Amino acid sequence: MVNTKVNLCGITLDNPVIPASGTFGFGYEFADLYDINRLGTFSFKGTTKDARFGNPTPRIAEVEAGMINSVGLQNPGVDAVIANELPKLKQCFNKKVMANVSGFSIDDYVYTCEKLNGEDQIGWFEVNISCPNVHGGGLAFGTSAENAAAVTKAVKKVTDKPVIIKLSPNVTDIVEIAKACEAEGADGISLINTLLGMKINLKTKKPVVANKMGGFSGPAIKPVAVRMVYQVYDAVKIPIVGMGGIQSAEDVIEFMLAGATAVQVGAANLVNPFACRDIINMLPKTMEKYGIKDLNEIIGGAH
Amino acid sequence: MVNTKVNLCGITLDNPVIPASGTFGFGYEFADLYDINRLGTFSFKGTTKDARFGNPTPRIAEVEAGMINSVGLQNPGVDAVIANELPKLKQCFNKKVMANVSGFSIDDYVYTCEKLNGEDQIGWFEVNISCPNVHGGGLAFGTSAENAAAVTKAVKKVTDKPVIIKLSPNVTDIVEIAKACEAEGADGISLINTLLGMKINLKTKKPVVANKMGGFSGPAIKPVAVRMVYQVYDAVKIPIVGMGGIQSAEDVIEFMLAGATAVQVGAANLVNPFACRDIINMLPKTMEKYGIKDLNEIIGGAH
Amino acid sequence: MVKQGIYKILYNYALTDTVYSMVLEGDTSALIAPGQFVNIKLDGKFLRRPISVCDYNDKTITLIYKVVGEGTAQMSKMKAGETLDLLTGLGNGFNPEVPCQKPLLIGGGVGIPPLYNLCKELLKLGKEPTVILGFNTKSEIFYDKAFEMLGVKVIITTVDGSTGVKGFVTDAMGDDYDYFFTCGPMPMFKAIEKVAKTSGQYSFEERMGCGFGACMGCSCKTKYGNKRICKDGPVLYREEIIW
Amino acid sequence: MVKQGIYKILYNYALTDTVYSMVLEGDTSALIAPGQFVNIKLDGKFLRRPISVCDYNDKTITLIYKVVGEGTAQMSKMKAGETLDLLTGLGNGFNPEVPCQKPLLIGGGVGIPPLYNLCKELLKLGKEPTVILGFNTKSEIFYDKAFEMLGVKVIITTVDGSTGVKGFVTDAMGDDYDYFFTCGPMPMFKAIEKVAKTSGQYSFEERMGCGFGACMGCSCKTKYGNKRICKDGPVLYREEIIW
Repeated sequence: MVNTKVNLCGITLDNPVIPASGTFGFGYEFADLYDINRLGTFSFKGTTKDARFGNPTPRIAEVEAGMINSVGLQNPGVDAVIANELPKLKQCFNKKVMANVSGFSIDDYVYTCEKLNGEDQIGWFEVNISCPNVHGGGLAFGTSAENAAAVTKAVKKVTDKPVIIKLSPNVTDIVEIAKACEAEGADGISLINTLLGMKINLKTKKPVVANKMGGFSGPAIKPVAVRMVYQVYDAVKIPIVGMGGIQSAEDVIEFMLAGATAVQVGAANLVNPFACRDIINMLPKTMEKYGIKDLNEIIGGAH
Repeated sequence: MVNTKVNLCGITLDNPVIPASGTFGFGYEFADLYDINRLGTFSFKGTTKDARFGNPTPRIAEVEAGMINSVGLQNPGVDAVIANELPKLKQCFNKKVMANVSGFSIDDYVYTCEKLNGEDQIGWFEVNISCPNVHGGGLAFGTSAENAAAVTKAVKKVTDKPVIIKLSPNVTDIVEIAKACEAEGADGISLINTLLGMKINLKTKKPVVANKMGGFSGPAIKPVAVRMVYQVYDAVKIPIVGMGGIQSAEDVIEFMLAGATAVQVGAANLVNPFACRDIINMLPKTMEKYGIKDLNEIIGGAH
Repeated sequence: MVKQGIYKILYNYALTDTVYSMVLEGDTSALIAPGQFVNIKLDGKFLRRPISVCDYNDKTITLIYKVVGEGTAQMSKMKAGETLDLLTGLGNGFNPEVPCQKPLLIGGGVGIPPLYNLCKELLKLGKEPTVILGFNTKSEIFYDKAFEMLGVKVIITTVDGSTGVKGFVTDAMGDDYDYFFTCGPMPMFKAIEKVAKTSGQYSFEERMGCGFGACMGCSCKTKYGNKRICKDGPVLYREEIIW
Repeated sequence: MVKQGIYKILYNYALTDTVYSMVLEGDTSALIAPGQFVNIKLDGKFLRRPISVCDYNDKTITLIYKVVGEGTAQMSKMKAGETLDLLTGLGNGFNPEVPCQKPLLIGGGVGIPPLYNLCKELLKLGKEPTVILGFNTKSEIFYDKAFEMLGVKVIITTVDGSTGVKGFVTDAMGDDYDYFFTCGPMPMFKAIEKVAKTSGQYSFEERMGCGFGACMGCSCKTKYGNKRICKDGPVLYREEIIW
């Protein structure tokens, strides 16, 4: 018997596999497909102060070994999340959920986190300071250590739940930003968010997605993600949630060797709604194949 | 009849296809395989002041839709390039070649460019300020606008040949760096160099390449490259040499629509030594398919 | 409910220069309405390809698809006996149980296939559908005979007049109908919207990420809130659509 | 000179649990020496897989490969009639025309195959080779019969003694030889280097990028400057190697 349990900021996960925000809605729609309590947890759809429709369509482009999306944080707003989404989730999920929040000002983040802080279902905040799709400030937080630190500090003041800061990979120095968040009390770092990418349609001769650029994810970006997890692990003491192109139990192990305590699965969910279940099913056998008895032993093992 | 001729910094290329530095040696070894005069030109192996063996092996890892290399600028040094390599090239190549140069200090760049400046075979300098493999300063030039500008300024002083600065994509703001180079007189911008990536071997539980991280290239990185070419095209007036995952005539057109005047083919050469010849052969037919009579008409067409 | 499964190709053949018919064998239990679609994983492609279901029974699914890019070109080269990984039961299909007796089924090009199973369902409900199939030209015509064999009236329109009514589907609509169902390109929808005199259902296309409601890639605004083409659609009622 | 071509699989079958033999039909004109290799493009893999040539004639190439990862596993599932994209004529192979009469050919595991064609070449030159084949255990043994059919003396060593000489290849070398050629794992090379009494040629392995000298991925230092395992090697003379 292998051990797949890991501890993420004081909460035990049965396994380190977490569907990434924006690929699993608010969870309950997936409960028809399989028992979502098998997941470590999941990160719910990025939630903002006000409801947002997001960007114009087309929002999706396929690229080699990945995809580009420019959804633009479509969500019903924090009040509707509390009133409608969390109660529906409660019907089918008895674990703590990760609350992914986004904002366009520090006040936005504070407002949304304060509102959600009272919800018992929420185990962690995952503060997205990196979504590349939204114009007007959303980009800036994730690309400077000062702004990343300022968001961390403000959010930490309004919640006692663990705060995980989700970093953008579109930066010169990911380590500096991770350290700045840690210094302001971040309880964890999750990375990487999507790379900023573009695809041009040769027939129309224009970018495929209406918003021109979008977030690039999928197996194509895994080497960048593994590298950044590895770099950040060397620099901070708080746990890392690794992600970027994970689609197999092998990938989970690779990210944990790089330094991740838990991992998120994003784009793979969109190709196969059973992806996380399948990865969790394969995990014990894959651990045995590589001589791993306890996942906790391999965190950062490649260093 | 379609027109594939483009003008790169005052020199006409028969077509915009250029094997990228580090994937075509000094050219003459490929002359056995096909007539390399069919190329637009090629960028020769990154040359430094002194001879370098480069990094320890293994230097190569395969990843999804791409590869990681940490060759570490192996080259015979500028004196041997002039004494041995360029004369061999002259036997089989009657066009101007692009001289790719690297350095670890501004004096290094100046030394190497000054030495090469007298060589008639050289049409352009391509100044690599971004190779992520070399410790000790090589990284820094490409990741700050100030340092990029300083290299540009210094090199421009010692040559009248066009100077193209090759940028690193591992930065927060590629546009700022491109503009800084243009302001100091750069005649062109080439991008993108490799992304910094890592792969971990699950059996050994350590990074695959001896140097841990390496330069990640191949079709996987194309969306990042297209995006950066698009962004830089909006910001500078000098021509752009686009690259990153190009492996077909369609890819050439996509980069030119994004804003490239010419393109480089890198990793694809390592999978197929005939890749550039094949792309050049397919270009006219592909242009016809998309209703393109003259490549010059589509440069920046996606904007 | 979404199901994933492996399906064996029984037939895969060309109906026209670019339109193919593929019959797949496997679990069809997730299909519950006409106008639903399947999402197909192809080797070497990251995202699945959504293809509307033309017809299905308890053992097979018939897909009719047009070669429009690399993915569908790859499909067209597959042989009987090869297998495909499908998600089935996707989308909120046509609702044939609306009050009507003489519905019009209006299909344009590759929008035609999902109307076939719909037509069968309407006939089962005792309704008397008329089918209008719009094409550019004679050589593109497909599935007209299949509809005729169901015993319904089939009107063909071609833009160049090479067969049937010259012009667009709207030139053949007349006014002897009490409801309509349509699937086809957006310009056709806009033309129908201008002249249609009854309620109806439109089946939309949008570039999708997942096809099952997770990614919000294909959202649209309706009079009753945001909807996902892939999950809340692809069929929307005329009354809710914002044009 | 490097050539690219499409090759048809004539045979592909297991020799042991993990070692396979594949015979390919196509242009073999680029092969000019034993110990060269081919580089194989596989669907879904970015880099090619270098595999040493076991034997070739004017119509076919025989490759013997071990399943060590996804790529070789994929190869092992291919069937006769399928095709592969190969680069051929890669590498600077063994030089059999060195002065010697009684050379030793020392192969360890999947290092054995390139010695087969070398053995044939040496016989053609009138030399009297002895072949030492090293394995871990009996079940891993392959190609011993093939060598025997060439009429040469074959000595098998197994680490566990289940067949032949118990121990390593060096336990069977003796001193009745005037040259050696070897291919196998690095620990075997180091053991040979310690005991070998003559000149010889070593065929090296390194993780390669291109396989034809372009990328400098497999460089090594030698007493006579930097060499590329893929192009200047894979065979190096004992005298130039820096251990």
